[in-house]
Amino acid sequence: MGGLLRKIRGTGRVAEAAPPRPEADPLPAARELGGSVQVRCVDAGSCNGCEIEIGNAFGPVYDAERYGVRLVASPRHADVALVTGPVTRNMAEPLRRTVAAMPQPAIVVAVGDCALDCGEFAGGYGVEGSVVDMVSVDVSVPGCPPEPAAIVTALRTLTGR
Amino acid sequence: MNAVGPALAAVGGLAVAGALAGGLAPARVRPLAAGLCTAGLGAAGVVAGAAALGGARYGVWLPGLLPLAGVRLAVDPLSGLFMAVTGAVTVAVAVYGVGYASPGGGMHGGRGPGDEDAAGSAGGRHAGSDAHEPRDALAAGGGDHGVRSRGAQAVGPVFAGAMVLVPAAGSVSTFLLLWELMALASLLLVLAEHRERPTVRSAGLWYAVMTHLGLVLLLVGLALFAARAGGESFAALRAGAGGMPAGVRGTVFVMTALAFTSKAGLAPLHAWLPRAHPEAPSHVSALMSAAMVNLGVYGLLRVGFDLLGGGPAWWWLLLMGAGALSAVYGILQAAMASDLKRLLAYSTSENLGLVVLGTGAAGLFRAAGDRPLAALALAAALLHVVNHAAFKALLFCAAGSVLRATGLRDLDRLGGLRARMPVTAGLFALGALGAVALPPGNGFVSEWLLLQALVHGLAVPGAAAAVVLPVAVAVIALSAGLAAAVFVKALGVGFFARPRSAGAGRAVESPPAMLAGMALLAACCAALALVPGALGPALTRAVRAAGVGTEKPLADGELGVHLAHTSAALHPLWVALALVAGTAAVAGLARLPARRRARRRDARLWDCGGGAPTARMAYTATSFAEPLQRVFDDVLAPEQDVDVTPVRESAYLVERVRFQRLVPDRIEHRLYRPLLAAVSGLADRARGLGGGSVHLYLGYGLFGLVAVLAALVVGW
Amino acid sequence: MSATGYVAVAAQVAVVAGGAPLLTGWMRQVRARLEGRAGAGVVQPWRDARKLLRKEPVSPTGTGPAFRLAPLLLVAGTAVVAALVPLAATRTPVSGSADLILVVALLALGTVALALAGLDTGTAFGGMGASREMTIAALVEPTILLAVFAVSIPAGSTNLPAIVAGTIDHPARTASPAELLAVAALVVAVLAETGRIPVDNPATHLELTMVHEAMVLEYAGPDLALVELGSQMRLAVLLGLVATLAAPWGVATGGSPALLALALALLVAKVAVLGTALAAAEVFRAKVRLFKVPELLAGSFVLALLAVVGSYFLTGEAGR
Amino acid sequence: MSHGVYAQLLDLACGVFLLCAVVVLWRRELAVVVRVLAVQGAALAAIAAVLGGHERRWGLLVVAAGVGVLRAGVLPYLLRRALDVGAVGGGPYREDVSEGRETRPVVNVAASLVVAALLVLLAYAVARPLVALDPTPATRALPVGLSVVLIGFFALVARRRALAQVVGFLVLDNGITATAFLAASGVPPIVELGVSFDVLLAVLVLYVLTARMRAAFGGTDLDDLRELSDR
Repeated sequence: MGGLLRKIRGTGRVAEAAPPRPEADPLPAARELGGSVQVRCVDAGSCNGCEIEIGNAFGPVYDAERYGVRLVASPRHADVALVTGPVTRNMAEPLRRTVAAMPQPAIVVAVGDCALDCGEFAGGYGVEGSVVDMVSVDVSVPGCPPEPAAIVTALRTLTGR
Repeated sequence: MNAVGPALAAVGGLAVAGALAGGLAPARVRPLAAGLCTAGLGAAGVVAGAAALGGARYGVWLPGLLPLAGVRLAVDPLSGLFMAVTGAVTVAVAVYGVGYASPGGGMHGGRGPGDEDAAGSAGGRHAGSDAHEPRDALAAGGGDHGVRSRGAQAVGPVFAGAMVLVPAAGSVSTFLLLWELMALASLLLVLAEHRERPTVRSAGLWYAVMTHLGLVLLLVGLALFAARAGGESFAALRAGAGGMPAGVRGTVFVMTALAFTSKAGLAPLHAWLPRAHPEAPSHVSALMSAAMVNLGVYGLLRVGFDLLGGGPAWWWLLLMGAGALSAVYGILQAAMASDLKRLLAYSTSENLGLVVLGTGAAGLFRAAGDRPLAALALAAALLHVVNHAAFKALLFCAAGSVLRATGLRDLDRLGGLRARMPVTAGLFALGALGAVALPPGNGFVSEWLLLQALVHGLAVPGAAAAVVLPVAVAVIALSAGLAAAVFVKALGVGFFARPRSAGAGRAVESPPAMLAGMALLAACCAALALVPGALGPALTRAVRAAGVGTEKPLADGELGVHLAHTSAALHPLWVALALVAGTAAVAGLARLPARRRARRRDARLWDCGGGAPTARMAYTATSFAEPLQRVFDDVLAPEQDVDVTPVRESAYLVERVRFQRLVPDRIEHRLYRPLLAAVSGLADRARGLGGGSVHLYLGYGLFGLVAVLAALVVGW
Repeated sequence: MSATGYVAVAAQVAVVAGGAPLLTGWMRQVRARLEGRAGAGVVQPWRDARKLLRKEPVSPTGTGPAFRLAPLLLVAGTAVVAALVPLAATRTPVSGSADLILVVALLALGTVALALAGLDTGTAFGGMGASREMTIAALVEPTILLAVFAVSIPAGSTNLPAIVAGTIDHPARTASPAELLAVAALVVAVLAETGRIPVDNPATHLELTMVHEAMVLEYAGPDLALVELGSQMRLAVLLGLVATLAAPWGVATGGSPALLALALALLVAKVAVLGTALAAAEVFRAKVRLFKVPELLAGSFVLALLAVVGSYFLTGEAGR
Repeated sequence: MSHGVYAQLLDLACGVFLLCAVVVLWRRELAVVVRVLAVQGAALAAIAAVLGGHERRWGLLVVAAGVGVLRAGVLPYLLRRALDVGAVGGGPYREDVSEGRETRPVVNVAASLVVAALLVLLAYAVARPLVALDPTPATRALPVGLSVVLIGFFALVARRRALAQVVGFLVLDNGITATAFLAASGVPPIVELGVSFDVLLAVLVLYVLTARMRAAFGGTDLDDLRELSDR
């Protein structure tokens, strides 16, 4: 315990200074949220590269939580579905159900090139299509994988902080 | 003017009339006629009890009614309390019984899971195997067995009458006579459905043996008492008790206490209870669990406090030990049970354990010389008797409604009844609220009072009190905590969610007579929960009659409960009102921030995206209880059996895994099994003595007679 | 007493209801700082609640009144507790009913309601959460009541204002071993009741380790806001109770409004200190396995029993 | 020292003393248990010091200092070393975790805590007549000493690791010493000295035994000793 305490004192704050607030207009649906966004992640068939970056975005360095974003365990608690990967056949229906399970207003954010246009996996035998084909996407974050900063910026357009 | 005498006469008369009506009336009106008589009898019991509680004393000797000693009745407020409780339960249950025994409903009444061993109800069977359910209505049209039979209908009023009259007995012979009448009548009622289910017979056998062993103990104990006191009327016993040597008094107390605690269903003498209560027709279970077991407590109070005039601390420590054991063990077994009626039966064992714990505490305080505190503890115990009678009768009746509507007692297959039987579900919830000892339920008031008595008991000198009281508080708390888990299970798994079997899916609401009976009980529960203070003066008189203390345990004129000697007070009415007001206020405030009135949307259950969850995925009672079973592994000692069948080609590929788990009643295993084995071993050996020759048997008789005479001659 | 008493009760409820989300926000902030993060700010739980209250309410198919009523009952029960407990003033119109056993039972009522709601959904997670929650609640009960027993011994009553007033009159009581042990036992019980580490992890996303979260997975929108507010209020009330029992100084025993204001300020400070300590401790501890929880609770049970027994054979309390 | 403060201090010391015994049963990590034992030794020394200070018996203060050095310093240090040797000597391929922890005690932890609670109640009931003879703050705390004796004994029964057993033995001995202090305001220094040497000797013997066991069986589970039996 003493060791951990020393470590805490030695490390101090690792969160980087917050970049300026993104200029983009917040979505009409996001205006309702008032600085609080709960996020449910859906991996619709990704290679897990985007998941690692999402993990980093919520880690101490980028600290998405300081803008009022929080990961939750159930789509019922969520305002935002963070969808990654090309949508595989087995995940198509679950993805639609997840979005349907969220209380209105609900927002879908597609993360990564695969989510936007199936990327590397386009035309694969197990791929049903991109996220855009399955559900209506409100915000998209391109990149393969996108940088954590880009994910954080996208989420900040939703929280408005 | 004394209303007790005429009311008691009415009880007797209506019992006889009810028996005649049940035995002779045509099948169509039989349940109605017998039920009306029983209800009237119960009402008369309430009148007699209330009059006695109001302070009327009544005594009569009818020498002509029975040969030898005659019938002697003596009624004081203590008997009044028990008569009133029994009478009130009888009224409600009789009304319920009219509906229960009437034909109709989706299925025939009283049919249970016939092909299942009730003792193994915690096993690994699961919902979804509807083929197991007994579909053929054995007794559907006929009226000649089951609850509608001539016999059952005739015995019912006798049972009720005997129960109401037991507390009125004023002499040993009258008491024993009524006690035995009650035992026999209840035995016949337990056996009412023996043709439908084979398990009934085994339950009946257990009940018969244990109740008669109890009777023998009682007979010997009271006979010893009467012989030493020089008279068999209670007045003579009371007068003679003071001069008896401590050893005799102790013997009398222990023997009668064994019999009475067995009747009250206390561990370790509870074995009959979880068998007989589930197997009896539901309204009989309600009567047994809410009224008959109370008479065990009445016996303890009458003999221990009133007739023997109290005793040394070890008597009461013994009682407290039995009560504590029974409270924890009973509720633990209830937590494991998945048979709804078995669960309720074990819960009876727990609640009576708490009552006896309070009784023991009262005795302990009295022995230490603290009369006001003893009075408080006894008042708490008596209040718990009343509360338990109300909610347990309601719960058993509701369980009977479920059984009648679905043919099921197994919680693992029930579910979804909230939508199909809304009134029954609501009433069960009300009863469960009483049983979990949480405000604003009625059970909370008496457990609070009991805790208050124990907490204030610290002032009592003596190591025993200092050691026992903290343990007693912990025991009550643990049993209350487990009771919450038990009734969340019963209500949440049995009535909420979705039906887990076709039987539960076809349930329909019960007929009005049954609902009316339950509504009566629910009204009693609500009244006891909200204005318990109204019982204050009655409790004071009953406590005084028991000879425990002349002080008032509760302050008069209060709606809530206000201890007379300390600052503690409870106002359940205000708490309930505050909760209701708070709920309404929160509901209103929560709507304010919404900018527009969003309509509540119905959505499919969140299934993790994987297709609608079926009822088989829902938690069952067995799985609900699993964590508790793991925590109390050492106490419960579950038997587990995993059977893996590999495919023929390779031992590494599994074709089938069979998992079975049974939580047996451990006391039964450890105590009764060896005992029964020893008895049957002895019987085997004794078989050599019986050669089949009548002369040999007569010879034994002669030999015995001669031996006794010889012993007399020697002067022993 | 009259007017100030009513004001005191209203103020207690308002402070608990308004401050509970802030307490949670503060604890998350402390945690974030210790983990090197910046944190979302103290008022974030209020932002969450405002947003949730504006969202669309959802009723999953197959759920009934129990599911709808449970969040209301949870919040209402906790509010009643907040009114009863002498957090700021001992002489209030409800102080006659402010019984410690009643307080414990009212909090348990909320747990039971939520467990029933979890079972009402009929999903596997709801049942699992309910089963675990009730298991823990059943085991917490003996500890909490025995601790209640111990703290009630010096005052000779379970009436909370009497206990608090007695301790204010005899400050030496708080340093007696019995009182210290009782408070320690109570703290463990509070951790279990409010589902904090090491008993449960309030921030978990993993269904298999959930206890409380699993029960409420189906709630959305305003219902969820109430469930969260209810559990935040429970934490605040219980921490306030511990603070009031362990360090009752500042609780107004008289009727002056100035004293009442001071008492409320002190209450906020005490609870904030306790919250900081709790949040800091959570950084250092891991959640224990579900079946190790009984060990923890057995330990706290022994502490409570020692507190009761210790008050017999230790004379420490100079007031008696 | 005023009477009130004396009683309060004595009670605090006794409370800590008893609490330590319970914590020894509660925690599984042997390192923590050894640290708790040191705290208990300090509490024992504090009891002696408070008694000595109150009754102005300076000999008792000397004994307190000796007890403090031995039980809060030397013995825990020895145990700590034994523990470290076990951890280091085992190397990376051995089950170090099980050596440093009481992984599966004979009686599980929850049950042993409940047993401890009952033992405390028993001690209280037994000591009552003694307390009644002369109810001073010191004698009133007599059940504390007695309960620690019983709990130490129980730890001996319930624990598997040799080191945990040594700790149980020391807790037992601490309890005996505390009882002596509380009942008779301490024994003559010479007796206390002798007892302390005995204890030291016993610990050293067990220390050697532990090392031998580790060499022979690769662990300190006392049940392994059964293998030495002929049958």
